[in-house]
Amino acid sequence: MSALAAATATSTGEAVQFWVLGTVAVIGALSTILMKKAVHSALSLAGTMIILAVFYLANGAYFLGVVQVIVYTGAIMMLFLFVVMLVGVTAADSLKETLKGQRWLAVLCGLGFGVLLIAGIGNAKLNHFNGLGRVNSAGHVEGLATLIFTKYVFAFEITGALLITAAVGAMVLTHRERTERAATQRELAERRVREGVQLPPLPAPGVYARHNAVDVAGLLPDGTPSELTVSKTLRARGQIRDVSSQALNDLKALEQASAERLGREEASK
Amino acid sequence: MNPVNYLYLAALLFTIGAAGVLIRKNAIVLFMCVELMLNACNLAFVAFSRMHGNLDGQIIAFFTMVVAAAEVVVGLAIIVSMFRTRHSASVDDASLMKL
Amino acid sequence: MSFPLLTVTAAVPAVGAVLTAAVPAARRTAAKWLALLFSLATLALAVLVAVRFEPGGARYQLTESHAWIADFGVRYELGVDGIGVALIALTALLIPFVIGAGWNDADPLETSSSRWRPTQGFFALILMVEAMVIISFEATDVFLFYIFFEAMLIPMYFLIGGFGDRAHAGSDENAAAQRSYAAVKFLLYNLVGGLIMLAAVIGLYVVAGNFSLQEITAARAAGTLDMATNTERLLFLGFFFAFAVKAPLWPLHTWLPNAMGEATAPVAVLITAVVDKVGTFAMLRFCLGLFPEASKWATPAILVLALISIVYGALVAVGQRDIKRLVAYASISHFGFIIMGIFAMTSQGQSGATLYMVNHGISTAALMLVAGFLISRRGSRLIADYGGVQKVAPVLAGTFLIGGLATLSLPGLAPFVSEFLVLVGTFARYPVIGIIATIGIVLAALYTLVLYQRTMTGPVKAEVSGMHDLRLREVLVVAPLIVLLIGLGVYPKPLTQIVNPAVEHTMSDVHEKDPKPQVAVEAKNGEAAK
Amino acid sequence: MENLIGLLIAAPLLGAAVLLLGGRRLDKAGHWLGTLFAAASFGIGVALFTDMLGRGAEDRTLHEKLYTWIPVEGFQADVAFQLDQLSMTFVLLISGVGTLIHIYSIGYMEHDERRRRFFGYLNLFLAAMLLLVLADNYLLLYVGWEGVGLASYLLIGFWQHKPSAATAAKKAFLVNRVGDMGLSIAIMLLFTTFGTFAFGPVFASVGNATEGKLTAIALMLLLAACGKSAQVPLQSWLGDAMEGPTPVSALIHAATMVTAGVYLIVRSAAVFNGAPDAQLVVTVVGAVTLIFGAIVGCAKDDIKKALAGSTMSQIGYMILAAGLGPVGYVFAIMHLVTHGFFKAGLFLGAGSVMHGMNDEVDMRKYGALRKFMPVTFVTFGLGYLAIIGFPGLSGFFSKDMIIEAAFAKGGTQGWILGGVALLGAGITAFYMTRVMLLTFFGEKRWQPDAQGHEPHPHESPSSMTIPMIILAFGSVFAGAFFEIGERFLKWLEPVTGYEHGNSPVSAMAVTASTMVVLVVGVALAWSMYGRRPVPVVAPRGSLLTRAARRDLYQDDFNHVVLVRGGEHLTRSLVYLDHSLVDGVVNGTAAAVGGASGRLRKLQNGYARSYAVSMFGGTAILVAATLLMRAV
Repeated sequence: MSALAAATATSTGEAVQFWVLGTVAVIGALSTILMKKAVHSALSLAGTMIILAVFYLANGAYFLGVVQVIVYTGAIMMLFLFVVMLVGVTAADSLKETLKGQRWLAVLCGLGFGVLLIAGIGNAKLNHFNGLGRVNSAGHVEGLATLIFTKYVFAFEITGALLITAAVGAMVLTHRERTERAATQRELAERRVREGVQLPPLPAPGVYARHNAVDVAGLLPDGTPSELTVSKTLRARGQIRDVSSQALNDLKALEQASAERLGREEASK
Repeated sequence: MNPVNYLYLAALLFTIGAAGVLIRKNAIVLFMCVELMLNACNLAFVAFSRMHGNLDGQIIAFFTMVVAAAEVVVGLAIIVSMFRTRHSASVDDASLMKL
Repeated sequence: MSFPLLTVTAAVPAVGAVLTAAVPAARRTAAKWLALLFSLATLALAVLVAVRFEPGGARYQLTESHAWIADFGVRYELGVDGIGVALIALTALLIPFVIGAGWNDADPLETSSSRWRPTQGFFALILMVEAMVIISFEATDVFLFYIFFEAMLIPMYFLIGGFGDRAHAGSDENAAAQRSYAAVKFLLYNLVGGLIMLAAVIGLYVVAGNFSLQEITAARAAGTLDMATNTERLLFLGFFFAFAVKAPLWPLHTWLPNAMGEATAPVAVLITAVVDKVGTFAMLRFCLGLFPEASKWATPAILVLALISIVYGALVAVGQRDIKRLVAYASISHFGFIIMGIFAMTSQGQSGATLYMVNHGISTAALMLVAGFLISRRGSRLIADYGGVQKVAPVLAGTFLIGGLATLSLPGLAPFVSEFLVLVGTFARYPVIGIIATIGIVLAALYTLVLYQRTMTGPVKAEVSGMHDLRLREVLVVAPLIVLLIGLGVYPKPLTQIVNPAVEHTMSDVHEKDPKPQVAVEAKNGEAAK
Repeated sequence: MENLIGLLIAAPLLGAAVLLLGGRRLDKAGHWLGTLFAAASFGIGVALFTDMLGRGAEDRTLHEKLYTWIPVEGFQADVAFQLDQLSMTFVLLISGVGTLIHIYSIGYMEHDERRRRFFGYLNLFLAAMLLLVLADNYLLLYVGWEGVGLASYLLIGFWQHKPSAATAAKKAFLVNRVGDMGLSIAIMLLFTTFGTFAFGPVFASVGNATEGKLTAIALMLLLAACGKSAQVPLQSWLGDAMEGPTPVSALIHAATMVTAGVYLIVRSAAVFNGAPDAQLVVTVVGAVTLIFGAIVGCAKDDIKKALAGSTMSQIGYMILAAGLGPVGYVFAIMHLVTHGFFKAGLFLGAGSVMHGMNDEVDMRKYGALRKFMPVTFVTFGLGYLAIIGFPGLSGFFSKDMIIEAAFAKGGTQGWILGGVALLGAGITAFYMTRVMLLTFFGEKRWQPDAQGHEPHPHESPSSMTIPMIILAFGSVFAGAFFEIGERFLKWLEPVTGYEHGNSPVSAMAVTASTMVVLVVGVALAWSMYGRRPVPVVAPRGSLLTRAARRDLYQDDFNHVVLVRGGEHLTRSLVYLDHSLVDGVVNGTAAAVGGASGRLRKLQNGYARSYAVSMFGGTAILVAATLLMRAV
């Protein structure tokens, strides 16, 4: 796809590209809003954004296309993923609607709004098609730069201020001042002794023939799983895998099998 | 192909994003939907830029990105602190501003 | 630039209000004297206004005019005509009596905390109302008037809701609930009226391009400012509605009995004798001056409503069991007379209506304040709780009777002059309405005398047997009012002299002339040489 | 001399002010001060009278304008007085009888602790009544008119601790107010018709007005007169007014105030002369009241109420005469004056009797008092003879003239009116003889009062008897004095006008038939009450008697229709005011409150819900924009 073509007319190639990638973008967008897990949504969105970057390129906005990939998909979406991880990657959202009529209204408004927008675009006279050939004549990035640093210089400066404010704001919001000195290891040990709840180190997770991971609880002598053996975070998220019942079942099956066998032997006597 | 199709696509993405804002409860997903809407706008700007043959549309799209970045930074910070206090990222849980 | 007398007259009570409010909690008595001092100073200034006013001079005198909100043509414009002078004088005159009568009404209860300062607040609010009412009478800028017309609701609201009658039949909570009901009702009723008026004020600005009463009236009279018929009528109704609520005219009257019943007697006087007068005053000055044609268009309907007010108010007053509500309904009847006089569109009617405003203020003040003294002694507002008071407290009964006789417009007392003028003025143009309105004078006698009979005469009830007669302070409050009632009844010329030219101006605003006598009068041969 | 006119009113007014404001300090001397002020007024009146006699009949009218009372564009009311022969007559009657009754009251009210106030009220009454008759315009007359109403209210209700007195006072004032309504409408009519309501200009230009207007004015004036003079249909208050102290009944409710209606009609002669229909109504009212009062007087056992019925009836005569026009005006006033003497005397006598009988008013419990109260008996007896028209006494002359004038009306009307007047004379003779017999003759039928005190009838002190004697003197000789040489006629004619009526019946025949009727009436009364002992408890009596005892059911009618109806009306209006008028207001408030409560639910706090609203709003805006473009 040449720069000239992008600047003046749409080629068949672009049409094919539009229809193929456009479909994918819509699917991506839909899955963004329909996926249960936030991480899936984020990945779908990232895909859509990359497709949009391609569209920017196709429309002659080379700089913007690159920025889209680097800043948006690269930085912002990663930020999203980071927060998703922080909050809990596997926690699935319930898509069950709790507000009465919210979903219907949302769909209705969405459909109505979409129809209106599309009708509006359809009504508009948008047949003239100038292309970017002339303005890009002195170089695309140079053209952008000229505009940014002349016509839009104030807006540019203000966005700078906005970004700084946002950065400070984010820090203020997330930062928590330590109000006391962190306890040393000795102090921690002493406290543990003083409290006397759990003197020795916490027991290790269960080690089984077929399962060996930190989310598998070890068994107590009576065969029930011990929560102490699993990390606190996993416990809080309810992500403990319980294999004890399987082990017990196996044991039961074994005993039954041996009993059957013994029974047969007795009968044969 | 008529470049107007880009506008239709933008409208479609925008609408999907808006519907997502209304439907989803998870604040993070909600933010993603907002981003989707912003991107849809950007696409429209870029398409307009091409149609009209000047770069102002691209500049605006550029600014939109900056603002979106700032918004995401602050927004995600709010989400994180919200999650810290109430162990939930659902916007419905933050409904104390009612009578 | 000459001395801004009108501004000062309105500013003195306002300053007094601030100073009174600032008096420390422990110095209650000082606050009372301070308030009284400022009200007397205002009275002196009002007298000065009346003296400086030349009845034969320009229509609006002592005018002041300063730009205020230039973009919207809003000016700080003050000026008084004879009607304004009379009502400013009435206001300034009554406030010292209101303060004197309410001397002990706002003393803090023993149980309340010492940091609370109800007394200071009470007197400061009264002075605040006075300042706002006076400036409403002075404003010749529609917007300026509107602001103070509305603003006076705020101090009144607190006076009604915050300082209730301690003589309440129900429990304390019950009393508080009823008081707050009355205050809220007063506020909402008047706010609704004010809101509609605001729309009309804005509409007027759109039509006329400025807010100056004098300019618009002059342009209307000269025919240089045309309004579409419907526009004028709508604007008129907008203004009139607000004034009819304040006045109050049937069927917009129901806030008054509640407000007067729940408020202390001095505050009730403040409502009916002072604040409500702004409504009728504004009808005369704004409705007729700004919208002469629409006023004439609406006259028949308004006269009928006024007539209903007269008869209905009097009949309902007869059926009341509560002294203060009875006086409130009597006031509704009297306001019917005032409005009837204004819209009769004759000089007698309008002069009578203006005199009526003044006289009704004085007579109701006399009756209501004495009723308040009576109520404070027995601790009940119910008529049935009294009987035979004249035996134990003859001076109280006597002043009560004089107040009542003034209310029923006994000839020789001031209200008679005004009531008769209103009736004659109405009769000259609308005989049937005039005749029906005279029923009001019979009904007035009925409710007054029934009230007097049930409370003052008959065997002395055990509860009243220990009642003491009027104290010196109370006599000092009532006696001047009675002297005024008799004085203005026998010699009303000082008042009519000020009012007449203003009424002539109003009559020419609406392009009306008095009906001529139907037959020629022959001088009696030689004998009638006067 | 003009300046004295104001003083005439000022003296008692000052007296009232001094006595009412003076406080307890004046308790000792109050009655003397009051009497002094009344006497001063009488003195000034006499001085003015002699001055007036000294001038020719043409320029006897005096005017005095004090100041302009209500100056309003097109409406000028002056405080101005007019003293002519008619006013003079009243001035002398009012201040003269008034002074006598002041003197009488000194004795009568001796034991009342509020005597000072009583004299203050009496002085107030004198001032108002003098203002009424001296005013030179209707509005000022109205002031006096209401002033006497007020004084009457205060005096009827003087013993306010008695609920009956307070009620009677209120009733009197209210019924009078109905009449006052008539007067105020009349003044309004005068103003719209003539542009003025001063006597001079109005009477001079009566000819320019249509008869319809004049009839309307005259009827309204008649309504006023009915109220004040207790004529049917506004007569009901007079009987109850007897709750007041007896001197009050004598002065106000017999001699002076109740005759104000007659004054009003005679004063407005010019108006009435122009309205024959109204005059006819006046005569009818007079004739009906004449009989009505007489019948009521026959049945009452309360001595004062019997006399009140008689007053009503005698004023009926005057109104009848006044309605006859120029033929009767002079005789109406003449009867008024003579009635003033003898009725005041009769009331004072009744008061004297009550004074001696522990305030007992029931005549059935009197009897044989002539031996115990000789002076009272003689003076009362002379008054009695005067009222029934005993030849030579004053009532004979004045009443006879009226009957004659009634016949002179001519035609059927004349016969009917004359007949009624004649019948009235007979009934008068009957009921007055009844009063006389029951009180002073027969057995003594005294009973102990509620506290068990046996009455000890005794003659009253001289402060009371002297006025009675003077009044008796007047009752005897006033008529003859007036009639000899037609003095009274000549005196009043310049003011009221006079024309001699041509009676179809000769004067002698009228006099003769009057005598016959009189004798029949007296004889009938003698046969019923003189010959046989009178039961102490009233017998059931005939239907008419029972009706008459209840004032011919007029009060019951008032009670059922006006009082009950009014109560229902006010009660339902109070209810309506609360539920309907206020209900609409409160309903609006409740509706707004309810709607807000429902709207509040939209504020559910869910950000997404708000977002839907926002989004929907945006959609609507976009739609609107598109539509606007499409249009």
